[in-house]
Amino acid sequence: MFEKILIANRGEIALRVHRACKEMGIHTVAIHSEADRNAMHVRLADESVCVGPAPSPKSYLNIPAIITAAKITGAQAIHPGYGFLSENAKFAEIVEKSGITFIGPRPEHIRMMGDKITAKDAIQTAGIPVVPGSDGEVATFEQAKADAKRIGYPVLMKATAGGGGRGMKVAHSPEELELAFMSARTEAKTAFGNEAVYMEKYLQKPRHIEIQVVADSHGNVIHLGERDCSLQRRHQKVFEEAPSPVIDDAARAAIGKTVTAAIKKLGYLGVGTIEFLYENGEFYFIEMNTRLQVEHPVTEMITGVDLVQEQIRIAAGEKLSLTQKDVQFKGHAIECRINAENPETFTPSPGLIQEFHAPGGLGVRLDSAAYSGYRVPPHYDSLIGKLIVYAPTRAEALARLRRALDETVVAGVDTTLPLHRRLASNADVAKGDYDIHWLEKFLGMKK
Amino acid sequence: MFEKILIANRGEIALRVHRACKEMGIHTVAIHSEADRNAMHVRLADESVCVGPAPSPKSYLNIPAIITAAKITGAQAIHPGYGFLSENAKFAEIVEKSGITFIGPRPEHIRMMGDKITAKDAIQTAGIPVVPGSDGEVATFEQAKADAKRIGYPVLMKATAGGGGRGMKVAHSPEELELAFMSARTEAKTAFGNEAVYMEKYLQKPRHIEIQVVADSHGNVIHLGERDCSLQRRHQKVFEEAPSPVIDDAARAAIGKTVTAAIKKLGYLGVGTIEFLYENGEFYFIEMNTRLQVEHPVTEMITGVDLVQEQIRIAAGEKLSLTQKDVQFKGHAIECRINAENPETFTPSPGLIQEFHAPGGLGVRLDSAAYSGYRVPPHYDSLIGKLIVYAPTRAEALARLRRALDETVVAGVDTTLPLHRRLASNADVAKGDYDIHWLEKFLGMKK
Amino acid sequence: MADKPSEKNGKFDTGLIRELAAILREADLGEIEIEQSGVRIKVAKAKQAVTVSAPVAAAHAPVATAAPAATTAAPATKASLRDHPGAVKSPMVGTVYLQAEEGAARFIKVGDTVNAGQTLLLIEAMKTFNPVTAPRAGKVSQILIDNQQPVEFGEPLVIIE
Amino acid sequence: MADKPSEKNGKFDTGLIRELAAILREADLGEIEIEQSGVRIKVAKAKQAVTVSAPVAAAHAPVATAAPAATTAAPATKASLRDHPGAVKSPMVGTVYLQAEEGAARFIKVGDTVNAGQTLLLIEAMKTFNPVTAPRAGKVSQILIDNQQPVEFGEPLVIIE
Repeated sequence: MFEKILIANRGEIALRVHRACKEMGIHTVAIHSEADRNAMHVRLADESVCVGPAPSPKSYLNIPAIITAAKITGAQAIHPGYGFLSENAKFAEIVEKSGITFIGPRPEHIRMMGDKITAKDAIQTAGIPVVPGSDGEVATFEQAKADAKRIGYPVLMKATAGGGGRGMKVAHSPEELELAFMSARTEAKTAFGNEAVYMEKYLQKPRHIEIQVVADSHGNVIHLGERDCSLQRRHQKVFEEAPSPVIDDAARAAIGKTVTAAIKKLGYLGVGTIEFLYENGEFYFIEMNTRLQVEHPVTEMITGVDLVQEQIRIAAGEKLSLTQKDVQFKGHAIECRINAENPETFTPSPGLIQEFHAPGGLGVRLDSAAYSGYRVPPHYDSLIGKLIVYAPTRAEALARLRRALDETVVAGVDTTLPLHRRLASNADVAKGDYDIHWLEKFLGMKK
Repeated sequence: MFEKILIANRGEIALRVHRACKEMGIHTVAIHSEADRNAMHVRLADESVCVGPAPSPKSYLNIPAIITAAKITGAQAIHPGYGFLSENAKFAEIVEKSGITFIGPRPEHIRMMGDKITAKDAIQTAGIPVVPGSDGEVATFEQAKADAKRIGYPVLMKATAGGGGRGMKVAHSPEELELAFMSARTEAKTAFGNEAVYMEKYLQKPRHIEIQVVADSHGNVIHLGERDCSLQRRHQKVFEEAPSPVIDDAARAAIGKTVTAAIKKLGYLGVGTIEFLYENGEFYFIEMNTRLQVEHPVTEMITGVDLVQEQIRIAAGEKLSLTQKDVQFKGHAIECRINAENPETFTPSPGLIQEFHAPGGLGVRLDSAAYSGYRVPPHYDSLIGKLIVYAPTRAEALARLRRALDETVVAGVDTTLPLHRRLASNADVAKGDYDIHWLEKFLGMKK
Repeated sequence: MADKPSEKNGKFDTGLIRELAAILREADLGEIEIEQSGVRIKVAKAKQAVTVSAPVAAAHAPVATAAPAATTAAPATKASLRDHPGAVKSPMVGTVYLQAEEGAARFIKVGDTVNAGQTLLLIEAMKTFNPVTAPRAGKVSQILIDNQQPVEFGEPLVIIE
Repeated sequence: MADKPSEKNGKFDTGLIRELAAILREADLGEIEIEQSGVRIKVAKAKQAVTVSAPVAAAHAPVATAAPAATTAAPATKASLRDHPGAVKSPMVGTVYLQAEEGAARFIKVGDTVNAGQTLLLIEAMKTFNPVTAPRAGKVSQILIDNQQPVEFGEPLVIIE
């Protein structure tokens, strides 16, 4: 096992990795920018190295500085957290070439999944379902009819040169297809000077469901069930839960089996997440994240598996600590992302946290690097904490969430806590009746 | 179910009960003394009533004031927490006579267990093992020999009029018995003017093991396993864990069966704890606590049962939420009592908490009513928080405890955190190799 | 604010700070903070750790802010009257009776002159009626509670001046 | 960092700070804080500063107090020299070389007069040697690092006065 790990990140995830290391008896090296000199991840680490000024490209994205910091402190491995360099294949390569272990997947898999097209090809080949569509351009109405019949209505016509919603037309039935096909082509021609269109299944009210996988270097792969992250704003997850209110044991087992088989086929290493859109009982691949996710704690709560410790063990060449049979799903977990943002306009609100009081008691977990007197720097993302609650049932988890939110105090900066209080008391959320469009509608951003 | 509960307590346990109420959708009424006007339990409660000045007898023990507070706020039930009025049978009676539900056992059981002699008799009759001894006075050496043979060596001769250790003599074998018997009588005569002595089995290095029981008003009784509370200082528990490092599944099932049968026979209601000394595989009854214990969270962590919610449901006449078969013990939990005391002299240290920062992350629970800027009043006990950690194994729980202790900041008052840091790193503690004398020896108080 | 906290050249007006400090002392405040177009001045008293670090200050309190259950009057007013030198405070939790029995005259009204020991009102607790008497002679300037109103311990009932 | 706020502004002389400190003492304040377009001055009593602005202050810090990994010098000294107007700070994480190669003469020694742009030392990072040069002419009053010592970004290396 490693004796010293450098954590190439900041904020709550740097602290999360630090905690896993300390619990495994591993010394930690924090890196930080000048703006983070007083940050909690720096204060708690065994050693720290300032790697550059505040702007990320000169500090948290500064590969030579980070490698050098690892060298001069004698760190044997680097954990990249999420964001920053965590999905940078080149960084992973440089780390390994420097004789240091990269705690994450192999560079080729990071690269493969970093490109939408190669990712989709690889995933489809490995047996994971993707959104069905035409095989490239749909040139004639006859072909459109045939494709639509195969794919199933509703279908979406999209300009191959398109973007931003222009040139997109929906056909809900065969009757609507001709108009959709023609007008999509016309609009595509007008907008992009290219009338070529292709067809995809149109998902109306999908949920965002993702499957957590873990693979070791001995060929063992397990899945840890799903997370439902449908409550999003501008593609940013806001509120996540596990298990999903719409996935039952049979559906979980089925998609889990499909995904673990594919991951095994790919020869993937470490933790990863396969993200899907989910509608009418079907899963459609969106992308794979080759790193720890922000929302990983909800999975930890319902499975009892410490994902970061598992990552570290895998990187050290050990076998998975459990088999698929050992994985038990118990209870329900919800995570709220607490951002230093105005809860209505979502304008970032950096500055001094004058008061910070964490909620406590049974079933409450706070992952946060904030403290009373901490100054949220304006240079980085606005996530200042994750409140995770766990309870035997979903209804109890929501009740616990409400009381924990009522205990939480963050004063001096705006936060999204008021939004989460609204969500935790919302009838649709209570019923689990939401899709990926729900939150934006709720916020009045659409319609 | 109740709509409003008055919490007749303060500090972390008042907050604990408040949390359970809020999670059940029940409104809370806090009572408080003048010294606790800014206390967290008052700030968080839906309503609060000042019931008297700082001294407990005039506020937290002031029965008429508390009953009146419940009346004027329309509370339907009173939760007494632990300490204060929680084991006062008269209070329980007055509450019930006032048409309010007492969330706890029936007054007769509180009274029964409040008297050492009736408690021991009742418990023994119900089939729970007690420390074996002579049937009253041992008048002759012949009788002493017969009793010692029946009880088993080592035995302890004690003056019936005695106390404070005087007139106590140990015999480890038949050869030592005559001298012990004679000198105990002589010493008893000298010290108390009464030579009568009795005999008990002598426990040399017992552990303190207690069994949590829960009984509803429908005749259902379950046990939730044991807690090991052997690390004590002056009979005050300091560090508790569940399960005990020395109790295996078979032993747990056996004592659990004995205890639940006895509790059922007694017709007990609510949560209760049977405390035992444990040595060489045998349990010996000490006393029964007819209330929630300070250390109840370790049981909650390993069973997933919310004991306070269970208490409230039972008081409302509902059935237990689970049967004995549903009870699963999973993982390991440790609790550290954080007292505002000097960690070496144990002198209380009331005053302003200038900084308070809670530990966070996976498997960490803090039950505390303290906050930055809170002034610990000098009028009450010194417990300012309980740090509870949970992990799959005992070794992992200890590692998690160490890292959580390292994150915890309480500045401005002395606390026992440094003692807990020493305990969490101690080799005997790591091995689970301790008895009820260990901590005082460790602290240099004995020998 | 009459005085500009600073001038464009970046030189701070220390006179203002002195003035703020004086106000702080005179008004017995904990801290003064001024912010104006990018300029912020904060003046705080020593030992004001509470002000700075109190996590559950009123403005940012947990949602379920506690208020005295037994009162209908504004808590702020009640809280300030608690320190009034002429305040007669409730010796117990209970329900106030301003008259001896239904239909009887009230013990006191605003403007009455009372003697030390004179009954001002009764407080019922546990079905016992306890007289609250005037601690000294004086004039009743305010009656802060209504008949049959519940009160908590230490709550100001009457002001005698 | 080359442009410190005080240098850019030119008006933040120690006189102001001294005056603030005097006010603090005279008025028995806990702290004075001033902020203006990116410049912030806070004057606080010794104990107060710790209490108010640093929740994990040294005295009460979590056990694993972080210290710069790369230095052996007392962090307090290094931290204070970071603000020295003549400090030449490390532009990167790396290892310091005070001479061009083994056995060669050191680039500078204490007491030397250096010209702007003159090489003071090399920092090796990722097997590249990067010269650190004098930002202006002056006299080398202190050399704060040893040969082949690791340094972090922003760490003061040499004082030129």
